[in-house]
Amino acid sequence: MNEVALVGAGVSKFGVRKATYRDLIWEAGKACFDSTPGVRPGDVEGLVVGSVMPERTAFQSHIASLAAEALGIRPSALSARTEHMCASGTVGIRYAYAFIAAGLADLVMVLGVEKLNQPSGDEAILNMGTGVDREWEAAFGLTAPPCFALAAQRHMAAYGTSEEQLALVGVKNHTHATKNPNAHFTRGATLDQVLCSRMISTPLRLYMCSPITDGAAAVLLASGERARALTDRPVWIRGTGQALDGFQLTSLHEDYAHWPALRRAAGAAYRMAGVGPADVDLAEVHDCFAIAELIAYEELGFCKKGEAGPFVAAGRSDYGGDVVVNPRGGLIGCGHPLGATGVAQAAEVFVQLRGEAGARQVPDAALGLTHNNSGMGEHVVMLYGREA
Amino acid sequence: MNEVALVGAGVSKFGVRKATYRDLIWEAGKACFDSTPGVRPGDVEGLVVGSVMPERTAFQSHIASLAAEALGIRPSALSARTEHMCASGTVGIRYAYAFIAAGLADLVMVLGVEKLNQPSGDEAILNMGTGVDREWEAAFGLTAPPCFALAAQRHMAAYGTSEEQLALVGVKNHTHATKNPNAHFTRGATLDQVLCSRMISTPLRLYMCSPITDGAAAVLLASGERARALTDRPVWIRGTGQALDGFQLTSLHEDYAHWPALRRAAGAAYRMAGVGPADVDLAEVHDCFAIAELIAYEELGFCKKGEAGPFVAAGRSDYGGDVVVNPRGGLIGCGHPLGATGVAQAAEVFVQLRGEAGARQVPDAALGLTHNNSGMGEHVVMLYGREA
Amino acid sequence: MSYFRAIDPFPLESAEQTKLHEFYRHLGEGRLVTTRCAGCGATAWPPRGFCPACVSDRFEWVDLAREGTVHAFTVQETGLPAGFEAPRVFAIVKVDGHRVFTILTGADPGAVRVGQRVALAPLRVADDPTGHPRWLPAFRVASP
Amino acid sequence: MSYFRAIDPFPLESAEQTKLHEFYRHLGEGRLVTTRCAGCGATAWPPRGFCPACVSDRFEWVDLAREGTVHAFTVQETGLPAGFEAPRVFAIVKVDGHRVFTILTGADPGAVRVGQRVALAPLRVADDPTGHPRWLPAFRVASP
Ligand SMILES: [Zn+2]
Ligand SMILES: [Zn+2]
Repeated sequence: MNEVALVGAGVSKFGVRKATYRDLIWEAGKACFDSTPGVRPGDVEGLVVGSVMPERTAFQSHIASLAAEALGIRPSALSARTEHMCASGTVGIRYAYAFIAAGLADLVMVLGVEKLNQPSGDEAILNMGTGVDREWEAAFGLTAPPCFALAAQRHMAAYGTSEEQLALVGVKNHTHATKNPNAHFTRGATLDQVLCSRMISTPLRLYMCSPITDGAAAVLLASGERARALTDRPVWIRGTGQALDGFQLTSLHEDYAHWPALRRAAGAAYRMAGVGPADVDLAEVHDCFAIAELIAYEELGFCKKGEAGPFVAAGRSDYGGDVVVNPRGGLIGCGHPLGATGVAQAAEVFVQLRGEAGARQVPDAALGLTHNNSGMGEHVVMLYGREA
Repeated sequence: MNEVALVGAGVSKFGVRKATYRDLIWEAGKACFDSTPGVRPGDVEGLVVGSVMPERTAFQSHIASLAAEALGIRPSALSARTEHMCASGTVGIRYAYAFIAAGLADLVMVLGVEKLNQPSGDEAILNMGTGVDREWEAAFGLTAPPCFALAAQRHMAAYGTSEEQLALVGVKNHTHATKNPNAHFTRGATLDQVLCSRMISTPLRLYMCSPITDGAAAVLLASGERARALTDRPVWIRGTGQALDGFQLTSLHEDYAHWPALRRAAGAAYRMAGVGPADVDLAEVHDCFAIAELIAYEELGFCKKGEAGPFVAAGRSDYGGDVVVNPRGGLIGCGHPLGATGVAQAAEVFVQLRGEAGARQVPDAALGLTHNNSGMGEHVVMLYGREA
Repeated sequence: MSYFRAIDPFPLESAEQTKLHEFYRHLGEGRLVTTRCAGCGATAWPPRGFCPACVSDRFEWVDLAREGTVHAFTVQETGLPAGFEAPRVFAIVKVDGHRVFTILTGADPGAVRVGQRVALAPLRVADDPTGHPRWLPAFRVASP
Repeated sequence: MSYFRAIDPFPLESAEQTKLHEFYRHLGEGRLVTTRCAGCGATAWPPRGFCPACVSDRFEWVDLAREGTVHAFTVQETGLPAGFEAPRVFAIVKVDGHRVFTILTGADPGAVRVGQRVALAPLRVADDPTGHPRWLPAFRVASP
């Protein structure tokens, strides 16, 4: 299997954007090419685009070809759009990764893009119901918040996790986002603000939830040889794992605070990389809701089962702690443009492992992890290292 | 790079179906497992689903996870949905192929599914406009037929291709479909019927066009070692190529009867397999419209540029000719449930190369090709062989 | 030119539209049924037309109890999709050993408790575009 | 509960919605403009906010001719999406060396020929949901 590395990365401004899908693709694509002066659009052999619902919000499918045209890429090896709800971007990275690892391509761009705030705000929420089972779940009006609320209820009941501990995830990530000019929110949040924000689904309050965000992100993946020719600081893909327990809520572990699929996905990635949770310097975890970040600490092995509340309260997931979680602000602070999220996480790991993260730099970051869920029973983990 | 083979395949009945996405997934999934008694859902390590517009027709995204749940597959290595308009299924096969070739998985199902005839017939046509550029093309009411009509106009003007030669593609494929009980149309068509069918977009008439079809198909891909353990007749992936010239009509070759991207995609696949067009016994080409099959003969190298009309008229693309094109009936006879099409083509090659195609068996078929376009400038080619 | 189409959030439930239509017909009559595999006898929830255990697609319909207990719940107060009213009690209800996802209707959201008994209360929603009536398997707090 | 939403087949053209809004404003005034890259001077069709040649995202608007010639065409007689009337003449028109995809309005479909001269005839379509007027770059057969 060939080595594979990130050699470039760029993100658009995230937020409620006055922009089309194409505008966002241009913005992230340009940022990515600007990070890699040795690569022009004509050099790129393949393009994979992670995107969930252009069919609904822009009445547009076939978004990979649209993006190739917009960026002037003429794929000669690989062209695809990937969708796996909130994990779509990382699933796209894995497509490009496998192609390069198998020796089928040498230089592939992966771009994630979503324009959710369109055509109208309340249609945007309705559209989010496409992520759960239409017939048995979405028909009742289910979207993501009540799903994760079930996990939060259970985590509080079983382990004594407090509303304040949930809120501290929101505080941390909103605070991190103040150092990220591309974040959706850049004003930070205090504990009081989070605890007094309006209730979405008990016990999850507004500032414990990721917003509905537009944005795009892009990374360039290269084979080992090409990567070394393009940069003296490639960021290597060291491991990956994906696992599913099930799709419907009623197929998952009976205890909604247990996410065995995440444990399996992380285990596969750690084994492949030959590392363990203690080796991780920074982790971009999928804090679609504060409870997801807490359970991720546990299933990723950063702390024991049930101890995530005290872990965040002690600052162990912040600068100066065991592992810096979500330095760019996470989904809560940066926003969550579905297809773009996994790619933006990879872009963050890229700048962190190269020491280019500026005010939010994690000191001496050598190993970075990204995690996405697309439901409590569906997880994907990537490990990136400064060394091959 | 590891060897990769098909070890199982199955298709649903194609047509205007009284069925949900899930019903179609069950039908194709069962047919595929029935073809591979050594594999049960619990053995499958990954699932890739090709599907274009469940977001529009069933208000459902996240269709890969829905399919995994429906079939009782718990992915431990790989889960993804792929979309590339009419090429979505084959793009899914390439995802699974790369994963296995890189050594990241050993047994992966690829399923394609589309329920287009929903919620209403005229919305189905409107939805097809999502395949072209919304802003610069679909806004005018453009869907696929006028695009391919431009190619047909040009082919007729440049090479003297006749309306009758176009019609003979329809006759051949409708006739082939009479031997395929899963085809959308099974009554055949005469030359008169095709030439007298109603005009869709000059010069393409109804029977020269693929219909709007519901259906699903599934194949199982395995690594070489696993494949040999599961069957004594694996069908090997020998080569693959994908290439794009552009997305918008105005970015393609000025002569719409020239499809250089198909020539490049085919060239890559032939080189990888170490074969040439003369070695191909059967070809499942993307006859979304009759003109596409004619131009495919030329760009795939079955005949010289401009000679496709006489080629079909002489029976050289039928049983007893140079190469049997579209033995299952093609998109024109079988129908074109977008995401399912590429997978159904692979399923046909699977039964043909194993000698299990019954009344439509291509004698002594050893090398099979599949081709999809998702626009005149976007092509993907696969080569499958009886021998590794 | 501008025109409108329904964005229909409900399933298509008729025999013209789904293999599982009998489920909905029974639900409209006040019965909660599900599938039992004709191959291996496994009972599933939700109903299914394919059995992963024995790869059979033959099944028969069997009745489930019309009562169950709350296994987990949450009350959504804001951010519901257009057309769905808050507060809304989403719940997982245990019925004959199966977990059933549902909403609890007619409940005081502040009084719902894990372990509480609830009863099937089929919810009639908008007819489908062909005029076919549609039902969802909702529950309500059981009378004491 | 059942309700309706627009399925809007037209682009969002206002400054609130797209970086290319000036194109549409000019079109409404009868001008066909496109982008010229501020980095390398390349003129594109359709307009673009990013130049693949020099990776610049700065551009200025330049006028194109209001006449062109038919490079290719077809007449769609049936199977048009709901809301679009048949017969419909889809065409590629050459304007200042660029190929422009469009429809020909007011033409006798049987009389259209490759090489024929056509003139810009901006087509007003439905306003967007905020009431902003919208235009598409259609052409008509030029007067002799
Ligand atoms: Zn069974
Ligand atoms: Zn330039």
